[in-house]
This record gives sequence, C-alpha cells and structure tokens, in this order.
Amino acid sequence: MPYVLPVLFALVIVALLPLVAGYIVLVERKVMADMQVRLGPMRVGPHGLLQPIADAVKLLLKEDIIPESADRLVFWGAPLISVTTAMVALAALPIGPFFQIAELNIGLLFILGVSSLGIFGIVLGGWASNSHYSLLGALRSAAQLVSYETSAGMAIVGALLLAGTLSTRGIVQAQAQTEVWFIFAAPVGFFIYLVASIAETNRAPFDMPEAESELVAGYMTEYSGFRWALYFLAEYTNMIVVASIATTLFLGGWLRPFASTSYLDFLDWLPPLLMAGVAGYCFWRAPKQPVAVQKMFMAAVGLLCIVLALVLIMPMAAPRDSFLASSKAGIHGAFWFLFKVGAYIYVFMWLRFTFPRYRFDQLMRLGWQFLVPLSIVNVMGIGVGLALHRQLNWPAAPALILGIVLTLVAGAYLLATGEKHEHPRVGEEEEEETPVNA
Amino acid sequence: MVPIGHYIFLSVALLAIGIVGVVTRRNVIIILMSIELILNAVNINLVAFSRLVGSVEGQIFAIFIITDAAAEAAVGLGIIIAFFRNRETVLADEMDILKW
Amino acid sequence: MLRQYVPILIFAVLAMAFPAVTLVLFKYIRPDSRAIGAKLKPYECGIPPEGDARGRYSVRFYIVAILFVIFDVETIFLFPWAVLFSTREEGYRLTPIYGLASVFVFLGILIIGYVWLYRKGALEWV
Amino acid sequence: MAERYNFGAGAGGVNVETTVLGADEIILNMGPQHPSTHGVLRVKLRLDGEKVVGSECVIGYLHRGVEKIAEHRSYQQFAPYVDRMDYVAAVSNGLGYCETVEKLLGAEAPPRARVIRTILTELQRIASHLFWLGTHALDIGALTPLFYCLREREEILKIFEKYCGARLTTHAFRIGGLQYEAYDELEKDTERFCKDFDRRVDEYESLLTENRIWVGRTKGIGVLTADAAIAMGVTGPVLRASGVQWDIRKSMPYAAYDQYEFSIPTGKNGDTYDRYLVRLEEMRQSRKICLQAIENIPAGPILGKVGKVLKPPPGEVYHSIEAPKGELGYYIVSDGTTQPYRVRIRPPSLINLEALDQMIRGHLVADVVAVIGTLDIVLGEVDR
Amino acid sequence: MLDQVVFYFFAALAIVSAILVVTRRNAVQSAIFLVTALLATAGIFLNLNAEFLFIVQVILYAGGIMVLFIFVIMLVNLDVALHQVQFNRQWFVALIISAVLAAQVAAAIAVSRRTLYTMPAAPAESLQPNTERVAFYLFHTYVLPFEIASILLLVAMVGAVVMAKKRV
Amino acid sequence: MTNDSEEKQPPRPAEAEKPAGTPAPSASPSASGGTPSGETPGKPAAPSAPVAAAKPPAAITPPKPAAPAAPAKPPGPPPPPKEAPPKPAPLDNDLVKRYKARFGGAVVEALLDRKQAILVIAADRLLEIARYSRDEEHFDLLVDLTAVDWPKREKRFDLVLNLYSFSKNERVRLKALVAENEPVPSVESVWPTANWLEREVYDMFGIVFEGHSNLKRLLLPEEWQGHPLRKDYDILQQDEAWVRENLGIESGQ
Repeated sequence: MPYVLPVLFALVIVALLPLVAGYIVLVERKVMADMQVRLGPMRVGPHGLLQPIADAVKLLLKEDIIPESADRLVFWGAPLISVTTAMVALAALPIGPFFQIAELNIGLLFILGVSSLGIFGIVLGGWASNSHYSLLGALRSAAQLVSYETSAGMAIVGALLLAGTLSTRGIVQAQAQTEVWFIFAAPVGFFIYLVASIAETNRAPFDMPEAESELVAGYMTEYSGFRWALYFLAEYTNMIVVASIATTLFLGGWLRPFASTSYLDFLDWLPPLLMAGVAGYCFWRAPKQPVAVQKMFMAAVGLLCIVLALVLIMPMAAPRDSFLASSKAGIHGAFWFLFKVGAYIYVFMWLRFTFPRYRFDQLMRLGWQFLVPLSIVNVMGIGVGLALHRQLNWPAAPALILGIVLTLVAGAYLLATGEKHEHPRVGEEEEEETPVNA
Repeated sequence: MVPIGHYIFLSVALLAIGIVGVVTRRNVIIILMSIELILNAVNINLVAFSRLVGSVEGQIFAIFIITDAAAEAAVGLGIIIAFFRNRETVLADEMDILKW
Repeated sequence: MLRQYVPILIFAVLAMAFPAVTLVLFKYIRPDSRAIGAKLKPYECGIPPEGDARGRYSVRFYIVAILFVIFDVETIFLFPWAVLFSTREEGYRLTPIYGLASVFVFLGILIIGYVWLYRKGALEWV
Repeated sequence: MAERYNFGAGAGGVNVETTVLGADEIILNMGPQHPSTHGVLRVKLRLDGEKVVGSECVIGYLHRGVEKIAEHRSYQQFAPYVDRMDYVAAVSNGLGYCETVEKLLGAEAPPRARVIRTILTELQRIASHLFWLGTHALDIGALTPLFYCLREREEILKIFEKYCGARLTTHAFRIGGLQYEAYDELEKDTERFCKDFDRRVDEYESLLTENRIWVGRTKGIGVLTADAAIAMGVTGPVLRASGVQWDIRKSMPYAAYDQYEFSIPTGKNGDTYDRYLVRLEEMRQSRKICLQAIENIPAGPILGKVGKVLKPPPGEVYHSIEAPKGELGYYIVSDGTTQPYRVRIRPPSLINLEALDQMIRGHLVADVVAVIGTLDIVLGEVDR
Repeated sequence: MLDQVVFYFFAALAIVSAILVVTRRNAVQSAIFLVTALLATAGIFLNLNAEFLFIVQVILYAGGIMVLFIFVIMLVNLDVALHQVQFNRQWFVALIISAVLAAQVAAAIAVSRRTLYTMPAAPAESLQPNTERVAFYLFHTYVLPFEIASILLLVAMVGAVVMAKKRV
Repeated sequence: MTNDSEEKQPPRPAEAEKPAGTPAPSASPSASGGTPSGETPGKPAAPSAPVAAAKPPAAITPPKPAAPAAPAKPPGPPPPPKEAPPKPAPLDNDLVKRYKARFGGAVVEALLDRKQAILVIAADRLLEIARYSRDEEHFDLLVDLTAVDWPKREKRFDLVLNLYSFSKNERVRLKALVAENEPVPSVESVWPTANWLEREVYDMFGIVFEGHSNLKRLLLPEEWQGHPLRKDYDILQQDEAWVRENLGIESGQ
C-alpha cells in the first residue's frame, strides 16, 4: 500500500485543520488585543487558550436556520464547496521535504486551480440566500477574487521563471540550488503576490465583501451556526494556502535561512531553543494562574513545547547515519515551513489592524490599474534579466537587478499616471471620444 | 486500459446532449452552456486520440479550443447582456429582430 | 501519473465528508430548531425586503468577469512558457531570445488590449 | 483628489450614468438594524449598481416624545431627560437646558459654577469627539483607533463619575448652577488628562491622517459647500469643515467661554476628510480651554438663587449652545406655572442628518457609511 | 483497474451532469451541473495522462468561464424567466440529430470493430513530462497559433467590452 | 421698500423689486416636484447659488466677535433689572422698522422677550417675509422651525421660525399665527432645511404646509392617529383603539 502515509497525513490535516483555524482565530484576537491595548479572550482556559474549543462547541450546537426563500440545496452545498476546495489545495503543498500528500508535476497550478474553484462556494452561497446583502456581497467578493487572481497568477509566473518547474517541491529545490530565495530575486513579484493574496483571502484592508459596516456580513449574512463556521474555516484555510504558496515560491519553503552556508549550521539550534523558550515562559507563568486547572493546563502546554523541542533536537543529537539523524531535514523543514507560514499570516493580521478599508472601486482600481500591469511588467523584467544572464552571460545578480529596476520604473510610472488619472474625472469624458490606438 | 471506443462513446454522448440542449432550450444562456458541452466532447476526443497516438498535439488543440471557448463565452455573453438590456429577454425565440 | 492523484482524491473525499458528516450528525445532536416567522426571512435590516433579491446588479461585474477570463487565459499560456524558459528537463529549454521574443509579442498584443481598455475606462469601477 | 467626486452637494445634481441592465434601480435598505447606521437609522437607498442616486431617511425608531414629556414635568424634573437625547454628550445637553431655564427665569449661575460647567462640557466635547472618531474609523474599517479613543474617553468618564457619580447620563448640572461642589482632584485629574491628551491625538493622527487608504476613503466624499451647508442648516463641525467659521462659543458666548482663548478650526473643502481634521483640531482646542479653565476656578457659591419651586414668568426664550455635534437649542415657552408650556429642542443631529441625502448622491454604498459616520449623529437625539 | 474505475466514474458523472445541464429549469442549477460536468471531463483528461490539460480545464473552464456564466445569469435575473416555458417544441429535431449521431457511431463501430474499439492507448510514458512537452510543442510547432490566440483574445476582449458597455 | 399694501397677500410687488436671483428659488420646487420623495434635499443647491451671488461675503466671513454679554441683537429698551421678572415688551428698533416698512400690516407685532426679538407676522405672507429675511436681512440660517399650540386661542398655533444671521451675528424669531386647518406656505424653497422641520411640525401639530415637496410624518409611523404635541392629544385614545382592534377588548389599562 503506497498510499498509507499520504492518507494518514491527509487524515491528520482534515482532523487538525479546524483546530488550527480555531487557534489562528485565537492568535488573531490576541494579537489584535495586544495592538489595541487590551487583553483579548481571557476567560476560557488560561489566557483564553480554550476559547476556540468553546467557540466550536457553541457553533456546532447553534440553531441552524435556512431562510425560507433560500434555495435549500445550494444553500446547503455552498459552504461545503468552499471548505473542500480550500482544503484540497493544501494537498500539493510540501510541508517540509517529507510531509506532502501528493507530489505533482503541476503542483502549483493544481493549488491555484483548486482554490480558484472556491469562488463558487461564495457566489452560490450568496445567491442561494436570496437576500440583497448576500448577493451583493457575493458578487463583490467574486469580482474581487477574480480581479486579484490575475495579478497573483502573473506574480507566480515571475517566480516560476526563476524556478523552471511547476512542482512545489521542485521550486523549493530550485531555491536551494540557486542559494537565494526568490523573494530576493523577484521582490516586486513578492510584493504583488502579498497584496493579491490579502485581497484573495478577503482580508482587511480588502475585506470588502464582509465589510460589516456596509454589507453586514457579505455573502455570509444569512449563514449562521456551523455553516457560517464552515465559511470561516474556508477563509482561514485559504489564508494558510496563500501563505504556503508564498512561502514555497518566495520564502524558500522549508529551507532554513542560509540553508547551504555550512558555517551557519548553528542556526539549526534555533528552533529547539525557541520551543524551549516558550516552554520556559509557560512554566514561569503556570504558578501565577488563579485556578488549579489553569496551572495544570499551562504546565501541560509547557510540556508540549518541551516535547517539541526534544523532537527538534533529536536528529541533531542522534549519531550520524542513524534513522533519526536522517529525519532532521523533514522535521526541521516542517518547522521552518510552518514558521514562515505563521509569519506571513502574522503580516496579514498586522495589516488588518492597521489599515482602514478600501472602497470597492478603489480596490478595483488598485487591482486592475496598478497590480495587473505591474505584474505583467514584472514578468517581462525577470524574463529580460534571465535572458541577459543566459544569452549574454551576464552575471545573475546585475541582470536580475536590472530587471527589477525596469519593473520599479514601470511601477513608478503607473503610480504617477494613476495619480494623474484620479484627478480629472470630468475630463475623462472627453478622453473617451478620442480615437484609440488599438 | 480503457478502450478508445469508450472515450468516443462518452464524447458522442456529450455531443448529443449538447445538441439537444442547443436545439430545445429557449434560454440563450443555457444554449451557450450546451455549446460548451459540445466543445468538451470534442476535447475528450482530441485528448483520447492524443493518448492513442502518443503525441501531445491533440492536447495542444484542446488548449486552443478552451481558449476559443473563453473568447466565445465572453463575446456571446456580451451579446446576451446587450440584448437583455434592450429587450429584457434571454429567450432565443424572442430574439427575432436583426437590429436594435 | 494517475497514482499521484489518488491520495488527493482520498483527501478530497475526506475534506468533503468531514463537514458534511458534521453537518448531518449535529442535526441530531443540537436542540431542535424552532425557527418560525420572521426568523426565516432574509436579513434586510429589520424591514421586509422589497422585491426579489436575485435582482440586477451593475454590469461592471460582468466586465470584470470578462477581463478575468481573458487575462486568465493569458496567464495560463504564460505558465508553460515560464516553465520552459528555465526548465531543467533535458532538451526542452527555450533559447532565451526566442522565448523572450515569442512571449513579448504575445504580451505586446495583450498590452495593446489593456491600453485600449484603460483608455475606454473599462477598468474603472464606477 | 478633492475634485474627483465633484458631484456632491451644491454641484447641481449628479450626472448619473446608468450602468445597470435595464432601466430600473434597486432599492437597498440600510437599517434600522444595521451595524453602521449608528443606532436605528434607516436609510432607503436607491441604487444604480452600487451608486446612490437617491435616498430617504426613515427616522423615529427611537422617538420617545421627549418634548411631550416635558409638558408634564416640572422644570427640574425634566432635566434628566435631556441627558438621554445625545447620550454620548449628556453634559452638553444638560448645560443647554439649565442655561435656557436660567435665562427664562432671568437668573444666572454664579461664576464658579460657570467655570466648572465649562470644564465639564469641554471634557464632554472631547469624549464625544473621541467616540465619534473611534466609530467613524471603525465604519471605514480601521479597527484599532476605536480602542485608543475609548481608552481616553474612559479617563473622561472617570472624571465625570468622580464628580457626580454617573458616567453616561450624568445630570451633572442643576438649574441655577451646580449641585455638587467640584471634588478635590478635579483640577488635577483634568490637568493630567489634558497633559497627556495632546500626545494621544497625535497618535490617532499617526494612524489615520496620512494614511493613503484613509485619505482615499474620506477626501472628496460627502462634499458640502458652505452655501449648501448653510442652506441645509447644518451646524457644528460639519458647518465649520465647509469653511464657515462660526461657533456659538465665540459668537454668542455662554458659560465662561468669553474668558478663554481658543480658535475655531475650519476646513476648506467640506468633505469627510476636512470634517475629520476639524474635529481633531477641536479636541485640541477643547483641551486648551480645559487647561485655561483649571488655572483659575473662582471661589464662591455654586448655586445661584433660583428657589425650590421654579415658576418662570410667562414668556419664551430660545437659547442654544455649541454642543459637540452642532447648535443645540432649547426653545422654552412658559405660561407661568411650574411646568414648561412647551419645550422645543433643536437637535443638531437631526438637522445635520437632513443633509445626508445630498451628501451621498453619486457616491457608492461604502461612502454612505463614511458620510453617516462623519455627520456624527446620535439617534437618541435625532428621534428624541 | 484504477484507470477503468476512474474513467467510468467520471464518464457517468459527466453524462449525468450534462443531462441535468440541459434539463434543469433554473439556470444557476444548470451552471452548477455544467461545472460538475467540466470537472468530470477534467478527471477524464487526467485519466488520459493529460495533466496540464487537466489543470487548464479546471482553471480556465471551471474556474474562469463558468464564473463568467454565473455572473451573467445573476445579472439578467432569470427568476422572471423561470416561470416561462423553458423548452421549445423542437424535441423531434433533437431526437433526429441524436439518432443520426448514434447511427453514425454504431456504423463506425460496426465497420472498424477491431481497429477502433479495442485498440489500447499508447503507453502513458510517451506523454511525459507532460507540462514540458505541451509547452515545447506550444512554443515551437504551434508558436504561430499561440500568437494568434492572443489576437483572438484581444478581439474577444474588445468585442465583449463594447457589447456590454453602453457608452463606449 | 415701500409697501403699505392691504393685508391680502400681494406677492407681486415684493417679487418685482427683488433682484434677479429670487425667481430661481421659487422655480426650484417645481423642478423637483416631479421627482419622487427624498429627492428634494438635493435640490436646494440651486437656490443657494443665487443667494451666494447676492451676498458673497456673508457665508464665508467669520462673524464679528460679539459683544460679550449680548447674545441678542437689540440695543432697544434696556433689559429689566435683575429683580424684576423678565417679561415681553414691545420692540421698535431699526430691524422692526424695516420689516414694518416693507410688509406693513403683515408684521402684526414686534416684541422683546428676554432680550430676544420676536416678530409676529401674518401666516399667509410667511413665504414672502421669509425670503426677504434671507435675501435682504441676511438671516441665512433657519435655525429651527417649530410650533406651539394654544388651543384656547382663535388661531391656535404659533409657527415659530428661529433665524440667525452670520453677518450680523443676531437672531430673530418670526412667529406666525395659524388657525387649525389653515394651510401655511412652506418655506422650504427659502431654507431647504425646512423640509424635515416642517414635516416634524406637520407630524406633531398637524399644520399643513402648502408647497412642501414631501409632506408626511417624520418621526411617527405613517399610520399614527392624531398629532401628539397638540395640547388636546391623549395617548390613551390611540392606545385603546389599538387594543380594541388587536386584542378585541375595551381597554388596555
């Protein structure tokens, strides 16, 4: 049975993902609270650590309402589509060199394709509810997803030019070979992808469809209880997916920083130290908890971290050539991958609590009039750089930097014309009458 | 191994269903959707034969067909929208004027 | 090749089954729903909705969708090009100049279209 | 940027391009149960796509008949009711009412009472503006300023609580002066708050003022020219943001405002961004007034001679103050009995809200939220 | 074995969904089933070792063109149309065409039973590595159609926008 | 300015001598009359433009810093000393003289009450006087419009308009006596803000404004019976009617 491992892994993902999403929500609330000078959830469990579980129980037991004018079947199925597509996209992601459900030749395109199907969950959910807010939210959401998918795709093409393969594992290996993460080779592409991925996951400042002050809850307005939770799960899974894509494509996947610089190998001790640090903090805080249960819980979290630290140390402490030592790449790779994904998601949160929300037309303008052309130019710039490198044997760095500079010049031009264009809205009418050069 | 004939059967079945849709439905959008079915049937054929002869050229054709389908859908639906705006209908047999 | 996809298929089934089963299962666990009357109406800020919601919305949505489809096709064509441009598979790699030229023509035509759209104001939402 | 949406108020209507299929518009209901209509305001929007071509406010969901109630209460009994109108600026409401009745009686509050009233009212103005800023930013999608604002507002509410025991509906003043003597640390508390507050306003500004998205969301949105503003009768920061430098505290000083140095900030474009800037600057000015006022609180009685039973001679009076939201006027008619014959309250929110329709035309649904927010309405006051 | 299971599953799915596409009254439901049919076709492409085409089908057809369809269906408010007659009286035409098609296929099978029906497909390895191969053909043999495709797309873009936008 | 005409409303002479700007405001309601409800507040932009043209400085210039203790305008009779209770007194200053000269008998009475000027005017010439107040006396801001019910009087309502002038920094109160069921000209064309205020007065007192673009209840639901701020209004009537209708019993109490 060659499928045992992947299937086991799939089971683990399906079982853990809701939990992970729940805890991302908790972390988000905690981060938000910290930035807003408050404490955040503190009641359920020590420091609110059991809050996601309480939320889940509440959502599962909540009254399940289907509006009478809704299309029941579609209403039922739409959240499922969202969740399934979001989850299936995870299948091709390499969480470390060994943990992957399926290694595909077209891995990256597979992720893109499957997650592009998630749009149906949103549109159909909004349509099935038969409510103004839902449908408008759904259409907006879909239009937004669709608008930024183009630029995200183009940004990915830029990185693919450097990698030369669609396989997710191959992309990371390419970064290991060239010894440079693609974020440094294609910073503009990373920026475009960052913006586009925020928009694609409907996160602030692009959270138009669920801008609660305008459309109440967008396409989810009529959903409550567990169905609503499914949409939420899909949203957070999507966040993980885009973060994973960015990690794989631009941030070196499971690679440690300076992975191939051997005199920096001491960096391998960083992960266990980090875990040990967290454990130490937990033990330090545990006696200060008010209730015995909470003390125990805190201690248990500390223990868990200790165990993780041990797992991370094990391959390094084990004798060479043993099985344990050979598992180092897998375990540490998984750590670094998840660490980078976490950092990427943290940036999402940070932006969310800092920025006001774009208006829909502004968002569309940003997407279509800035990011799309910029991403096209980015592809061309990287292409030119690579061609210079390969055909004329320029050294790689200056060639690529030239490409980046070209892209940045184009970006500056776009910004300037955008500003100029924004001013004379009235004059636009005349402009439309002029003959076009097409 | 699935014999090639089964692919052709599938293709013909989809083609037939598509044609039935095109011929019998009144809603232009559904007629367009039926055309997509027909295009799909063609694609299945192409890819099946591509596999049969061991060349990817059939797949290339299929890609071009999909491109074409995208263009066709965009323009076709554009026409439907323009028509709907003027005539408030999407029924094929009510689209009986040549100019508006 | 198909074998690589089997785990994905299983995963997909699991991913679909998990929420579906939970949905069905908890139907029997949670207290009975007694939603009646206004609770079953769609939310319209507490006012009975006026007219069917499946109404008409701005044609802009359609234009955005068209642009998306067109650009999506273009992007899809670029993916194989990007792969081929620097692939490590033997004998497939494009000559840089040739690859660049073929795609620059392609993108050039696309850019012409883009400029036309920009000038026409089709990229403006309002 | 400012000219981008020049189809706001006063521009002579909007050249509406029909972008929707077919000719008909859709009607979208915002409210009364909507997260961003600040209570139970209902706005019926006629939309063309997402562009507003017309709107109608449906109000009255919070109507409690305050003016009718007044006719059946004695003058003192009615005083707490006014706190419940603009419940985020109860102190200002109370000040207006007390001063009006004093005027009706021909009485006057002693100087000490007037200064303390000024301090508390200015603190209340800051609190009200803070609440406005937080919720307005939240409407536009910035989550964080709300909590910063509420943190400072909390300080003010603590001062109120220490002074009179209540935080929200304070009923801080009495007709003829004050009931409570200022508590010992009032000056110190106020000073501590004011010392800190300047830096805090800078903090809000650092989050919003230069922010590209914030500017994009507010500049040129809901433009109200000076003429249109006056025609629509709007007052307060909304009027000042349109470029009319008019503040009742300056033009017809009441309480102790004539003793203090402060300036009236005005805007230029009358858009949402200017209103934001004006209110921020007003908070700074209020802080300045507070600092001046605590310098020198005159000694003396806090309650003038008005008697236990108030029987104003027949006649009528209109008196208005510059409440945080605009001109808050009371028009009281007395028939010589212990109960007012008629109390008319001129609520700034109601009249400012009336300008909503012309401010949002041609804008998008999202801007409606921004404009409702920038008008700083409180439905308790709109509906009374 | 796996091949057959997958093929028959997807084939059945495709046909059932296709039938539902043309028979559902509600256009949104038709579109949903068309998506299903397209995804089933994608599965068949995968079965045929056309990996790249599989993903093109998913991204472009299911994730792109069908989104366009759904947008249009929602824009033109088909609930009104729902109460109208959905089928015209051309069943016999459809029947005739189907019958002719069936006859053709039957004839073809009858004529070349041996060669066509049972011929197994070429070994899958000849199509590997799929993406690179497809790309290679696309950018060498078919580079002209590739450029022309972009012109087609340009024309489609212009045409569709002109059609949809009232004042251009 | 010479107008000693009879009491019947003669809008003609008054309009004839007004600057060209005036017809525009009066034309505006008819333009907006055809449009559905909610449209009107958008229109006032048109009237305001000529106003601005007529007296540009008024709107923008800051008001003169007022004399500290004198919120009201008149230098007329000195306010009564503190001991004496305030009471209304007749007023006769320049402003009143101008009004009287212009409108003659239409200005029924001029009073000073608590240092505040009140002009009692004839309701049927309200629109004319309002327009004059805005255009020539520069009372640009309609601060408030309300009513008071005196059920025992022959003309039971006082319609009260509180005006403010930015350029002069003074307030004046116009008070029109209105009988029940007597329609009053709407001043919406003069001050667009009157739209809602008049609706509120209609809602609360039942005074009908002629020429109002959208006269319906503002605060109370459309189906409400009666006008609550009238002195003879009794909440129990409606309560009992509701109880009778919905519960089928005599009294809810």
